[in-house]
Amino acid sequence: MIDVALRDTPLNLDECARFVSHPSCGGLCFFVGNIRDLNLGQTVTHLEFDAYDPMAIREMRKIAGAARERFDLYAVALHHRKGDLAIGDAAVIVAVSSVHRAPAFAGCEFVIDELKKTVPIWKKEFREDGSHWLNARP
Amino acid sequence: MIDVALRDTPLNLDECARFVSHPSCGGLCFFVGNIRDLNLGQTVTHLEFDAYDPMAIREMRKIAGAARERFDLYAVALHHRKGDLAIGDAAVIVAVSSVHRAPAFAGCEFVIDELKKTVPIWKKEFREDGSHWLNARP
Amino acid sequence: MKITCFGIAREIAGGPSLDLPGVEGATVADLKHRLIAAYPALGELISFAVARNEVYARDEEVIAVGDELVIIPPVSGG
Amino acid sequence: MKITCFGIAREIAGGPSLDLPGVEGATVADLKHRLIAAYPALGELISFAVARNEVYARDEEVIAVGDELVIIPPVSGG
Repeated sequence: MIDVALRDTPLNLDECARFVSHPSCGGLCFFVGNIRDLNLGQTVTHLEFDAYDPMAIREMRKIAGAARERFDLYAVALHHRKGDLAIGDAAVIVAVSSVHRAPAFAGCEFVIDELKKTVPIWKKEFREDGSHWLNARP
Repeated sequence: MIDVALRDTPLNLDECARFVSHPSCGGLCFFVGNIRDLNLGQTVTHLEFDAYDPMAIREMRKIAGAARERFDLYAVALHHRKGDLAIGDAAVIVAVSSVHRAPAFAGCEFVIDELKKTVPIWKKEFREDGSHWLNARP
Repeated sequence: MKITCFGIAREIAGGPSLDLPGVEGATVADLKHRLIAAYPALGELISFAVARNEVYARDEEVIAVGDELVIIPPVSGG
Repeated sequence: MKITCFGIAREIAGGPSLDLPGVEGATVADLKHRLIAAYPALGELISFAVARNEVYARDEEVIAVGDELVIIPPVSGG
């Protein structure tokens, strides 16, 4: 089972937990990526997320499906935020469930690592000294 | 920051998330250990958890402290249930926060692995064909 | 042909899309070269990819009439 | 001396604690041998540890008057 979302409203950890829970699963692993107040030593005021929605959702589904197969997961929920985010807001939640705990950890980490490589979502960071798109320039 | 609990009431993921969240932390990782309906192919009806409370809490604090130091975590919440549990109930929640995600995953997995080795809590499994304490006999 | 832009590519193009003539029949590799020629700042990025119909396009793919083309600068989600 | 029992040890002892005389001054290793002699089923477990004052006790530690002793069968939390 796979649940993918890309929303401009706050993400909900319990919603993801309910989706992945199942009587056959002993291990649930979650990753929550929050907006930090500092990046590379600079104070961040807020962030703006841009997304190519239909392709982002496709790529998120691909990653969730690959994780399910590779780690024998029961369910994967992958929710990403877009729009304007404040410090402390959750930008992404990954939730996975599995019979045992080791594949749950490995599968959850795989999903967030892959998301950061391929999903067409872009972060613009606003700092006191200006703003810039992250990872864009050398 | 460390928050350890051993309770006979349901555990709460959001409570753990609130405890570990901090503006400096970009990565939160959670593990939830739920009661499964099957163990070694046998249908489980419910479980009973026995705990040596004061020592269990001491050991949980030790593990949380070791994880914080070893993985440079900001906060660790470690909540364990005791008493009678039904299928699907959460027996344990581990929540950790860190500036970056890799130590959050590693620290969270360390905590649950160590808990299963040293914390004086015991599970009695009730199945259709009888009951027994897990891990006790060869 | 209209090419949609996101993130820093939108700032480089000066809007949510740009128009490049005669792209139909070209390969994705050709398209990238022509994009860099028209918008040199794209060449200053760490990298950029092209999505064709919502999927990452390989350099050797040939662009057809009606394709949805999107410039994908280095992603930074999560 | 009263020794508290948890999990399967409680079933082996037939209650929440057992009483073993003359344990003061003995080492933890001695105590374990005497426990197995008195309750052979303890020797059939995968292993068991002894906690002294809420901490795992090493075999060479000497038991003192007033110590809180607890039999710790293999743990299975989580």
